[in-house]
Amino acid sequence: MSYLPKSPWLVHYDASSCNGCDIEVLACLTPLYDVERFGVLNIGNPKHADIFVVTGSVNEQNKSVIQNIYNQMAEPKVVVAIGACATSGGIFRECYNVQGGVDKVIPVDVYVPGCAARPEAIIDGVVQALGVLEEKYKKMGKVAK
Amino acid sequence: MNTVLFLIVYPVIVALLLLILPQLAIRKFIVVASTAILTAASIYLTATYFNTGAVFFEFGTEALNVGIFAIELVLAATIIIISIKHKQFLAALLMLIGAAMTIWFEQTYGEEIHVANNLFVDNLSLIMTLIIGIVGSLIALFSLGYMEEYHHHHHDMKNRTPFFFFIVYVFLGAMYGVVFANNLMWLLFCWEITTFCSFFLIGYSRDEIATKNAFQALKMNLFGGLGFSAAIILLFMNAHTVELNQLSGLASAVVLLPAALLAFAGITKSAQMPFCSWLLGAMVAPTPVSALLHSSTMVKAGVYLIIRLSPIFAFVQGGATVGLFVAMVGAVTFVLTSFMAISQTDAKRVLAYSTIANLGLIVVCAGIGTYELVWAAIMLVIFHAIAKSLLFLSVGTVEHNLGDRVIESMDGLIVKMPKVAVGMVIGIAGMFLAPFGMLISKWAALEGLVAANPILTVFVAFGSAATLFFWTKWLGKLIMIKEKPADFHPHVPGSQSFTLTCLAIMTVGVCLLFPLISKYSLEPFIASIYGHAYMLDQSNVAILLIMMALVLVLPLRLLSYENLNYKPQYLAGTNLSEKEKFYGSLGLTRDLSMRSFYLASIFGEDKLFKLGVVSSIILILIMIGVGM
Amino acid sequence: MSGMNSWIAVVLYIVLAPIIGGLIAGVDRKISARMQGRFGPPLLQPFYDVFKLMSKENIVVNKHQKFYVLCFLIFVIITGCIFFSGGDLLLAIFALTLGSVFLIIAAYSTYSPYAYIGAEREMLQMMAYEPMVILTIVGMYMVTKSFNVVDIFTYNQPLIYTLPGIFLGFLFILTIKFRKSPFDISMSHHAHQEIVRGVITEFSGKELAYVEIAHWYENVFLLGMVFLFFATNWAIGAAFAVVTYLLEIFIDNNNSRLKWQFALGSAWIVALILGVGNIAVLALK
Amino acid sequence: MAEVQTFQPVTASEIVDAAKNMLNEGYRLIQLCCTKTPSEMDIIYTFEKTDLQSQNFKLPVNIGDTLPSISSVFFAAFLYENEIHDLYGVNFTDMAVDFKGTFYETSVKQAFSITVAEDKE
Amino acid sequence: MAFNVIGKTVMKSLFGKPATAMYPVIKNEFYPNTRGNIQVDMEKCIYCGICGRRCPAGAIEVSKPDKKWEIDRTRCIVCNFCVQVCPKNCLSTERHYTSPMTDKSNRISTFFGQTVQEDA
Amino acid sequence: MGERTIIPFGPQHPVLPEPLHLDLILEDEKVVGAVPSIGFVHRGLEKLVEKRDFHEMMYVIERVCGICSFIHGQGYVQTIEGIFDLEIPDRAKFLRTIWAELSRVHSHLLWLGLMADAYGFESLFMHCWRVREKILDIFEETTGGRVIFSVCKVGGVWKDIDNETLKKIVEVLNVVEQESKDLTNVFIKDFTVQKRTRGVGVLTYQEAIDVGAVGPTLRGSGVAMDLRKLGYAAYGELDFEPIVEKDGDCYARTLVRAREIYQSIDLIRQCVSKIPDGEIDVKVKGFPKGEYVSRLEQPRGQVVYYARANGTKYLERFRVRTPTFANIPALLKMLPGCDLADVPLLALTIDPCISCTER
Ligand code: NFV
Ligand code: SF4
Ligand code: SF4
Ligand code: SF4
Repeated sequence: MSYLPKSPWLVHYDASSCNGCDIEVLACLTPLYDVERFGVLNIGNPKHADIFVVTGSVNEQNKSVIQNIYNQMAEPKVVVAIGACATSGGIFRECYNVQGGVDKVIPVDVYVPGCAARPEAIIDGVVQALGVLEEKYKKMGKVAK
Repeated sequence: MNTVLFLIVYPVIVALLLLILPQLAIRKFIVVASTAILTAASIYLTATYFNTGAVFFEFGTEALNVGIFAIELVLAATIIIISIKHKQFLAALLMLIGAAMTIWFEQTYGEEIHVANNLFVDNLSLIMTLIIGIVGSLIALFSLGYMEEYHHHHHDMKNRTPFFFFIVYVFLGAMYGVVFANNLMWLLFCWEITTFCSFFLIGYSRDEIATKNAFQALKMNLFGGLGFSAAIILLFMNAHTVELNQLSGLASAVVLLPAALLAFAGITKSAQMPFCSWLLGAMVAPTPVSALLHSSTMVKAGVYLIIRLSPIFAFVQGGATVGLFVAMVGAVTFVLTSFMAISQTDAKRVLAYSTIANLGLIVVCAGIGTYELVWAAIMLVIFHAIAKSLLFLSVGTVEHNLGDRVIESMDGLIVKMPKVAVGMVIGIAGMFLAPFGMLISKWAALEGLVAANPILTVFVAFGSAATLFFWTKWLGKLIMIKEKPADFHPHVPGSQSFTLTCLAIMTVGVCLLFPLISKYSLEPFIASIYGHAYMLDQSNVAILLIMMALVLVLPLRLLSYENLNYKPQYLAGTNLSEKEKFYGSLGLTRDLSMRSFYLASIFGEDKLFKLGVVSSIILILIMIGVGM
Repeated sequence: MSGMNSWIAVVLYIVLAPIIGGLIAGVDRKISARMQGRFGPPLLQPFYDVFKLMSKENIVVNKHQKFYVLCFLIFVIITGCIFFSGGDLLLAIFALTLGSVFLIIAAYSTYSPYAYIGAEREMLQMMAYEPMVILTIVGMYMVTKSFNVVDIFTYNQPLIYTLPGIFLGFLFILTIKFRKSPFDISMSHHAHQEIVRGVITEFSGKELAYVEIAHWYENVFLLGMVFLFFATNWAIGAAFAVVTYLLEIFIDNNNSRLKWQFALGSAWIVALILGVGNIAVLALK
Repeated sequence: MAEVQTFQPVTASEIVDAAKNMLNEGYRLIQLCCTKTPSEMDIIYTFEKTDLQSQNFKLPVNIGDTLPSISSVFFAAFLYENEIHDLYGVNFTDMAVDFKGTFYETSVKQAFSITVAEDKE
Repeated sequence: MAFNVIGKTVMKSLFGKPATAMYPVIKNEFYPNTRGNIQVDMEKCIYCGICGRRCPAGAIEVSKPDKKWEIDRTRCIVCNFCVQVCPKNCLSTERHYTSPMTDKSNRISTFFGQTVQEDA
Repeated sequence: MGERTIIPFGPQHPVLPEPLHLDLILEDEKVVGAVPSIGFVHRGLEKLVEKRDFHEMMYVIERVCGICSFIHGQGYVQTIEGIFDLEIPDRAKFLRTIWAELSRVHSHLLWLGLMADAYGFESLFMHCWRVREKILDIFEETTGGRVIFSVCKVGGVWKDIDNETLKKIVEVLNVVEQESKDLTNVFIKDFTVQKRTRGVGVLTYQEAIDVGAVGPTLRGSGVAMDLRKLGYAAYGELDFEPIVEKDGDCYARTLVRAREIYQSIDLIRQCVSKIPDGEIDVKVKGFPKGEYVSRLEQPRGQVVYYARANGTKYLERFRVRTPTFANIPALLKMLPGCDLADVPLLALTIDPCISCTER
């Protein structure tokens, strides 16, 4: 057992979200949903974070930003794509400047559908991410050995 | 005795030799040899006298006195002529008054003056000897390579290197004279020579600013010299003595005013407020000059004198009040110059301010003059001399390689010039961090001050806080790890790197050895004056040594890191694949760039300087007033 | 304290301080959460965090930063050791300063703009609280005639009687040292700050854990300082240390973060009025 | 409810003066809106007074045209102008801040300059 | 100017019950209006394809020949437009959101009319 | 070498949830230059009009932004109705007004929270968002969505709110009003908050007008401009005055927003008491043809819609000029000369919504 699932720290990036999913992510931190109960902190810095929460779809300009943030995170790390935009491009899929879901540029581990994704769904998504995190940690241990 | 004379005379001979033999190879040989000789002689002297207590030498003849008098007049005339040539009439006037006082004094009382002991050695002199002998001659050695490069960088300037070395060695001789003289008139003579040397060296480049600053230094130091002369005259008129060792035995009514005047002279020489501007101006001189005169030796003559006075402040009735005001001048200087150092971008100016601040702290200690504080003061002198000259010389070296000496240009120096940077880091750490020397002395100073005068600790507390700030930010600049520019090839001549290495080792070594220094040198010295000595708490010493050992050993850890995954800095997601660049607005590729805080709105020079000048002038007036 | 006792104290400190410090941090987070109307994390959350950080991959900007952070931790521990073994208080503070300087240059060495500003601000904060810390010790000396913690500890009267001003001043700067609002300028526990995480922006994994542990040690040391003011009675001393910390939590949740100008200015003014005032009163006596 | 809306035509040479006029009359700039249909393309300048009265100008343009910027009159105009430059390919001279085509870095350059209807043709 | 203005609120919260809903320990109640997962009643569907054509997100695909009604849950923006336009009222919205998934292939829910074997 | 400190501020930055990028050029902590760049959220949704018919487009436009989503929907349908010259039933107008004002309350509470967070007042942030959840509950209960409602349609609204629920809303709002009072008091009276907001980012009356600021940013500088005074939806029948503060600093803008919360609550109460019974929509026949500019008051200020239709089911062009877009010049005016610590504050003081801005 590692302590990863007990203390998942998030870094949140608003790709080209409409803010709908964004504020729901923030809402998770606030009293009604309070994800700090699970040790979740919105740490805001990829170097400290275990879970990369992306809302919104990928466009020309934020593509590199998403990659940069992802690259700066320490293993083990998971990516949670939140909302229709981040999972598939959603309603903006056909816009000229939208390249699609986040999995176009980085590997995504958990998809949270919805528009906007509800806080409950986000919490579920994070909980699923914890499982993935634990698995990745085990794999990492094997590689090290 | 012979060694003492040798130490005074030898440098002067070397100086003359260097002046008449301008060939580079010969100079090199002479300087290298002299470094060895002076170092050896200083050590030998120390070894001879370090546990004999104070030893006095009668030495001296009438002819010598006449000779000194003659030289004084010639020098005075020279200075007056130079001053008038540069339309610096105030300087000429001050020199004239000084000369007039000397002549008048010689004429009126010349016959009556009988000096039992002209020279002496005690542990304080010995410590100064070592500083002059080792640090001083190392700096001379450093100058060898430096001056060559200096003229390489300033080719439009006339190369007067022989003259430079001449002055430097004359200065060393004079400095020995200052610390060995028991006859105050001799002391004054050497004192004035150091002033002149400083004048010539500041003005070395002969450009406008240099000349102006040289005269400023001259004026202020001459002004202090007037105080010195006046003190001697008063002393003789009232007490019929001009001997340093007699002072603390004199009656309070007789000695207080001369003591105040001497302290005043010390204050000018050690560039305390309101006279600190001359030392700042002196930074135009080539860097070894700053290291030699303006941090490790000449300015130390000022505090040396005040330390010599501290028994008077401690024992003579009413002396404590005079001492308190001396200390207050030091305290004000310490706080304000520490503050002002924060707002400086020029490395040498930071060093200058820090020097003034440290001298201020020494003045505080000497001014109160209890045995603990004298211990602290002398320790400060030692540590400061070494660490500061290391810093000055490193800055000089860096300046020649980077093209300027702005602190901001030094970021990443540890990557660009690792050795020099490590030296600088040691020097900086030596200036303000536990377990290094300055901090040990500051600690003793604090402990002494709390016992003697708690209000003064307030100054130390605030000043130290500022010190912490400006040193740390510089330190931070040096140790930044950044990409090394491909086209950067530093060049450090052998003489320079040798000096830097020696000084760095000494900075650390002195910290390791300080319990011994204290035990065998300072404690007996202080005990001889105060009857009991300052003893270090052994467990604290142990802790300090443990910390020191850790600081020395921990860096080995650096060698053992493996399996690290290198990731670039966090740049809010705008990183580019190139290191230390990011994709900025308007489609620009921007380099990382960082500038330290200078907080000019709070710690700017203009306001604080005025404040310091006004308050210190008031304090000095009171000090002299109390003496009367 | 005799030699043996002080060794025991050192060992106890090294072992217990992180546990106590971690628990304090846990309680802190829990209470803060409740004050914010939230349920809050488990009590042991800080330990989970640290253990987790320990198991993360090692990423660094350069290897020097790891070394500096290690030094930071070591010297903070040494500080506590000096203190709890009854040693010289000034020396303890100097060791702490050295530790803090290591943290700062660790931040500097990364050459990262955010860590950089954090480091500069950290230095500003040090400059802000240093005078008051020294004045506190000066005050203690004036009363007890000793810099040694043992002597201060065994002094026959609680220091608070003679040093009320200094105690208040110390409380004030304690807010800076605990990195609580309104003075959590250089790094704060919650990340929503203009300089990201300030000093610690570039640390991750183990180093971050070290920094955290160092803070636990440091907090225990600081509470030890508070304890000294009431030292004649263990219970009262401990109680006051607890109350002090609760007060800090309360202040943290009641104020917004102020700027460095205010931190520096107010801390110095407090030091001048409360600290110097108290010392002046003592000196006149 | 619908207020009567007029779109007063202007030309490229008049627009700066028209903007100055508006400024003198106490109007401020509300928006620049470029519209491209298969048949025509124009920019609408909307001004408004603090009493909520508004006024529209319509300026016919073509892709690749160069217009004078009105950001010297209304500072805020530079945002709209940069936007129009990036999305429609209309150039502006002397913008207060010129992003040089990096205002929106889109994968399809000047996306609005082609309309679906044209695409199909 | 005053200090600790929020003090009262803070203390009240400290000693009161937290506002936290404790999801997922306690399941949340949704409102009757809550929009969520789109469900289809295949009995009624006539595969007219209106829902698919009008879905702003293009999440629905209807195939008359296969008697297939398919929705991509990651595309659906839960707008309810399909429910509102379906002529047969065979679409409805659940009062529960679509659950997160780790495997993207789960995103598509396919429904078949009776005539086709339900073995996919 | 470090002549100046250059900081890439954003797009991913913990203090600004939204991807705005600024190159900040600092001396000490003073900002001496700030160059913005946007485009991280640009999707180009306006161009979707060519692929979505004018009914479906409503759902796209709602997703211009998840905070001011409702008013975007409302603005869109109002513009189309403007082209049609269509009069909608009064009840629909009132319902739209109620939702719009609720949106304003939620948006302002959200903003107050973020503002508190920007100066490190975590507990205040939490409490603001705690209160805000109550409004979201109303949304979910009446529309089915917490942030995106999808209730507007050309010609009216999709869902009615029965009178029972309306009463309940008023009751909830009473509680919200009470709790907000405690919180806005902090913004108004607290020493540390004032220390951070007073005199920071001053925008004078004339400057505010010149740079084209809108909404609370404008009203905080003493300009009484509120688009609701145009009387669209049901505003013509309601009694209110624009809220104005003189100082033009962050504090004044905070005050404007705090007071607008109560104004909105009051407007909703008026609506509930005045709302007529009746239909909630009218049938829309045919396709729009013509062009129309409509202006509405969003929580962040004036929003301008422009639509052009050519008589087919697809519009030719639809454009939104959002309040944040108009406020960016104001931000650029305020930034130079402030401290780094003020940057998030100033960025937030215009209540930036980048997704609105870039669409
Ligand atoms: N800017 C903006 Fe909006 C608002 N209010 C609007 O049109 O939030 Ni996202
Ligand atoms: S999924 Fe919907 S709510 Fe979320 S960001 Fe995309 S459009 Fe906005
Ligand atoms: S609109 Fe209704 S009936 Fe038509 S295909 Fe869709 S679900 Fe079936
Ligand atoms: S709810 Fe909206 S997006 Fe989802 S399937 Fe129905 S119409 Fe499409």
